[in-house]
Amino acid sequence: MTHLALLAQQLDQIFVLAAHWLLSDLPAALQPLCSAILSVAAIIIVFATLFAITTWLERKGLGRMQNRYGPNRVGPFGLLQPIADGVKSLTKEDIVPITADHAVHFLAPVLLVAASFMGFAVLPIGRNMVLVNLNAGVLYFFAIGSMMELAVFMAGWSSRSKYSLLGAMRAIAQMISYEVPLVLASIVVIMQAGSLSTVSIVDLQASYTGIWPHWFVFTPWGFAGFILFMIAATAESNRSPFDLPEGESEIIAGYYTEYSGFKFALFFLGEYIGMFATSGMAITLFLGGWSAPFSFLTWVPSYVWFFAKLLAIISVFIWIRGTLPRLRMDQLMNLAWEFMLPMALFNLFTAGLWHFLAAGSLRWLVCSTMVVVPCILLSRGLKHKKKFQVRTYHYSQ
Amino acid sequence: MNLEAIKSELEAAVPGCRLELVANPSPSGQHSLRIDSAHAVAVALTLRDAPGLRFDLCSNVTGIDWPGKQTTEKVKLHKLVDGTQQEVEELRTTTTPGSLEVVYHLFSIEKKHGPIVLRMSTIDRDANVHLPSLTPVWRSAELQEREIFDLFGVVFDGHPDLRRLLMWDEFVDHPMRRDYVGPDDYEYEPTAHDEVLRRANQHLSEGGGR
Amino acid sequence: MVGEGILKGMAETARNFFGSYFRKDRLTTVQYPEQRDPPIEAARSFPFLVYDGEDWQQGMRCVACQICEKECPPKCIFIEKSKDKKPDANGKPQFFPATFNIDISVCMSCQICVEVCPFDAIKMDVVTDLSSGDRFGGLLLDRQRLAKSDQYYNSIHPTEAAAVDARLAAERARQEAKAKAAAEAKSAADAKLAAVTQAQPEIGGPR
Amino acid sequence: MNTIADPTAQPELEPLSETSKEQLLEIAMGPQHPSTHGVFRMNVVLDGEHVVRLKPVFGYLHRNHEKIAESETYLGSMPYTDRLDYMCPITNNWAYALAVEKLAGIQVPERAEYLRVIVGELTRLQNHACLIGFLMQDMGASGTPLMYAFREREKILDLFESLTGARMMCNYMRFGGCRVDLPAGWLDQAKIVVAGFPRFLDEFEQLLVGNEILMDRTQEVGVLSRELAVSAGISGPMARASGVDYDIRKVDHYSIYDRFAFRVPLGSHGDVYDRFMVRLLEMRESVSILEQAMRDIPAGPIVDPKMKVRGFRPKPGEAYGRIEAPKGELGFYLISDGSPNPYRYRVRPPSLINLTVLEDLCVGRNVADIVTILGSIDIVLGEVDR
Repeated sequence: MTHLALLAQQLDQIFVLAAHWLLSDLPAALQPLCSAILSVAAIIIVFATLFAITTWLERKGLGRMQNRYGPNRVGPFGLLQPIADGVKSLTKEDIVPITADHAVHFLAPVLLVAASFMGFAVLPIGRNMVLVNLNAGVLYFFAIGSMMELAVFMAGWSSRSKYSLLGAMRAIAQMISYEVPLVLASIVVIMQAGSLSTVSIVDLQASYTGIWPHWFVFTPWGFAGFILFMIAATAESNRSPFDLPEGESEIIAGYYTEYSGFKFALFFLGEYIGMFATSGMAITLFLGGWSAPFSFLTWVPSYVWFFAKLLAIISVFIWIRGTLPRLRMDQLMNLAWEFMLPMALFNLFTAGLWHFLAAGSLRWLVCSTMVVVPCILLSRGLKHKKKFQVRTYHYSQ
Repeated sequence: MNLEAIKSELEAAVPGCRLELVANPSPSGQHSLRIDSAHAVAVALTLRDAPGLRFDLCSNVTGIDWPGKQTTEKVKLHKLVDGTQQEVEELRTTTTPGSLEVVYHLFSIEKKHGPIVLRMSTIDRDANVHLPSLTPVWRSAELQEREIFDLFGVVFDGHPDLRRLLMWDEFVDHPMRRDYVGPDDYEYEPTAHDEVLRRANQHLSEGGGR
Repeated sequence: MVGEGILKGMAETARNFFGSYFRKDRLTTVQYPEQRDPPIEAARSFPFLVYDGEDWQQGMRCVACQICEKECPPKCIFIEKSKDKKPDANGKPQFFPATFNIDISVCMSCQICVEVCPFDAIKMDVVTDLSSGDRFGGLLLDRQRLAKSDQYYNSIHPTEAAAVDARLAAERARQEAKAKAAAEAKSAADAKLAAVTQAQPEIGGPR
Repeated sequence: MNTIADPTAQPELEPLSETSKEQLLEIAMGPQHPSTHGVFRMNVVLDGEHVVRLKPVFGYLHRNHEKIAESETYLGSMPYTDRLDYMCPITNNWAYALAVEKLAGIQVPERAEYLRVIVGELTRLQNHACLIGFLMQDMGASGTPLMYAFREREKILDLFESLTGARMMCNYMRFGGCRVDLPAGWLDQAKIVVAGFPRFLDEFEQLLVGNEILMDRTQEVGVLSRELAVSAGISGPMARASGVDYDIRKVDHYSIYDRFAFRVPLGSHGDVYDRFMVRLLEMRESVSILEQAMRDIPAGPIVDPKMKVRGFRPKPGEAYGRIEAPKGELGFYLISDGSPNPYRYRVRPPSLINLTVLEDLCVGRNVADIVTILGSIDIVLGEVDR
């Protein structure tokens, strides 16, 4: 038994051990730097591969939802499609509008990709697998996240195209509005954990009562926080139904209308990486990071759980994209300010109450009520204001 | 509805209007009513608003080009030829000016009857091509009258936005007129023969094309 | 409750997602080059000229009457009538098309040429993969490329071709009967004439 | 003159002042734009995202269809009508055939009338299904409803192909009847397709009707009042969504529509949601017409035996024939001078005339609403520009 446990532990730590082994002969002064470079390279490679897999998964999944095959010509099951897409975008002509601000036009996609990758620095991908354990990790993550807005606006402004500008304006308005509920929704976790460090937040969740884990999502405030966080994360990463900044049926492609070739691909990469980063943050904050969902499954390596959770969230994103039409700008704003924000504030209060009430079914009852009642009231308010309903129709005599 | 009855009702409602029944010999039996342009709007309003008529749907507006006819006839004239009165045969051509005609097909949504066909003609095809617009009466004529202005060259007075509809603004002619000659910048056609081939060759020899 | 309709919609897409793995009617795509739908008899792409027998020049049914050229709405047919005549399937001397071109980049597959042809000489093909890099040469089909055998016609439109063949056979039989009757009448008349001339030898000779 | 009703007049827009002009953004939506349904262009003046002005620009697909028809025989124009509204070629054929039949007084045999109704209603089904799909696509639904609609449309197009030989350019009607009779087994196939259609509609309703985002995007958007709809000659489902009770199948009793029991759904708000729902409900009625027609279809000739393919010369005269096409009132106005070619051939294009009110519907709305409103009008540029 102990032998198996040791094997499991070694499997769990295989990448950490491998890195140690690789760097052990280097002079001690160089070790931290090389370790960082190695980790960064690993993150870039892993998540760029995940991007490729996700594009394939998305096209396949959407295809199946729409009763078609999806890509199936390049490689078995179309698995090499991302490579074909990459080659295509590399060989395409890179067109820059004459009137565009060339330097900014070039920098925007680079900045977007760089910013989206930087978020991974504080995400614990597995046990002991985090690039830097900042004690202000969550804060760092959101600070980096707002750099993406800058990149998007740079793209829209420097293109000197009306559609790009419209897209950039939409993106700015949307991202700033949704950053507020995003941060507020995650504060409940910080309140509970008493730490901004992502590592300690995960550690706190990686214990079990019976077989059940202590994930924050399994509390009333955590569940509400998770849903709010996911909605805001969808909007932050410009995913359907919040894909207004690039709403192709309205404003062509929004802020990257004037991009082509590899820069266009970089935007795609940046968006997907950003989506992974926010999803990874949601996993870290609410879904117990790399911890196993049941105590008897702890022998499975921790990074497997992280990526399994990530893929599950991505699948939900794809599912939503395949189903829902896009919101309009004013509706998007209404949702942010009239539903998300008050809900997140209520949730803060609920989390505080949870902390001070004694554990037991009474605490559950009170806090659940405090989540459900405002939710119903606020959504009733949203609905009532619009007066939308399923109508009945009459026929001519 | 009887067209005669409508005619008399209109004549009573709009004093001074000149209406004329135009018979249609085809089996469709859709006879029409020619109205004069001076009273057109008043007649149209009556048709739309009179409680017994209520033609509230102007379904279709059509432009028609009736080019002028040249008739040549031999006439015998008495003329002084070489100092003597002689009878001389001479060819004389008479030209009727032709006209542009606009046809409105009206239906009634309220009474579910129709169609009634209104016709209006211009005086000729060149200088006097003005007709009153019926767009203030029926909005549906808006784009259709623009189209007729574009393709036939009828100028509708009182139209809110009389611009070309289908051709581009710089275009000069009116392509639906029957004497319109298309530009000969044809794309090369391998099956070109007869007239098309002759014109294509002429075009190419004149250094046309792109 | 807000979100009910959204959840219903998501259930529907999920049902389609899983259904596409198990139900044929949810995944109707035909993987084109490998799989093909069964040929549809009524399908039409572009016209071709039917010939009887083995030799396309000999058996060409077209007599260059130029009706299809006149009736073709986009005017994509170009025919030049021959100067001489050749015998047709019934042995009757007929003109034939010296040139018969169809520009299939202009043709709109309306089938009007087929309907107006009194000789059942032009029919619609079903071949669609006619793409060519050469706009003028590759898409301008001449007499030889247009000529396809009656067997081919029978293979692509069996029902229609059977009706046409029956009609043509009836026509041929009628012609033959007529010819036979004419020949008989002629021989009878000849015999009669001969009898008359024999009976009245003294008159003899045409005046 | 003073009786001109206010709600139907052109909207009185405030003139743009010099200062406001500087803050306005003028963009050209189209002719190359993902959701203008073809090469349609709208010159939009925006204040932020609010539409201040919208001028449609037509003619990018203009080919002077009417002029071409004047140099063709009557029959020669039939395949050209396929290309007007290329989503529903058969109803175009039908309207044209109906106009010529009125012009020349041709009778249509009973079986041919049934065939016409069957293919016409199938056309309506596939047009409405696709329109709803396109509308959702314009709203950003990643094509899922569109793909479901196309899945069903394929089945109907397969039926068209096995009947007429072509999927879209059917060229099926002839003056006095139809071109070909049903091939063996076609009716059974069609019955299967029609019987499966309500299930697809149920799915569609499940997916869309109660969706909050869809309701939010479409309700009270692009409201067309009944008065304006009547005055602007709006026809088809768009007019009925505004409460105009006018279905030419019921009004003109053309063909054999008075033999079938069917209802005409009417909207009461005149917004995008009503236009969407009216089409959805119309599909159910079409299914019921199809079931009745396929049950009752008699045997007999399919074309007036007196009609010949060649040498058709109607006597001088004129006729206006119209049908309830899926997009609205499709009419053909023909003038004959006794020659084999029509002297004048006019198409009354429902798509174009329904666009008359585009600016009225869009001004004051958002950019996002423009595409929804345009999508709900249901245009096909082949017909708008002709």
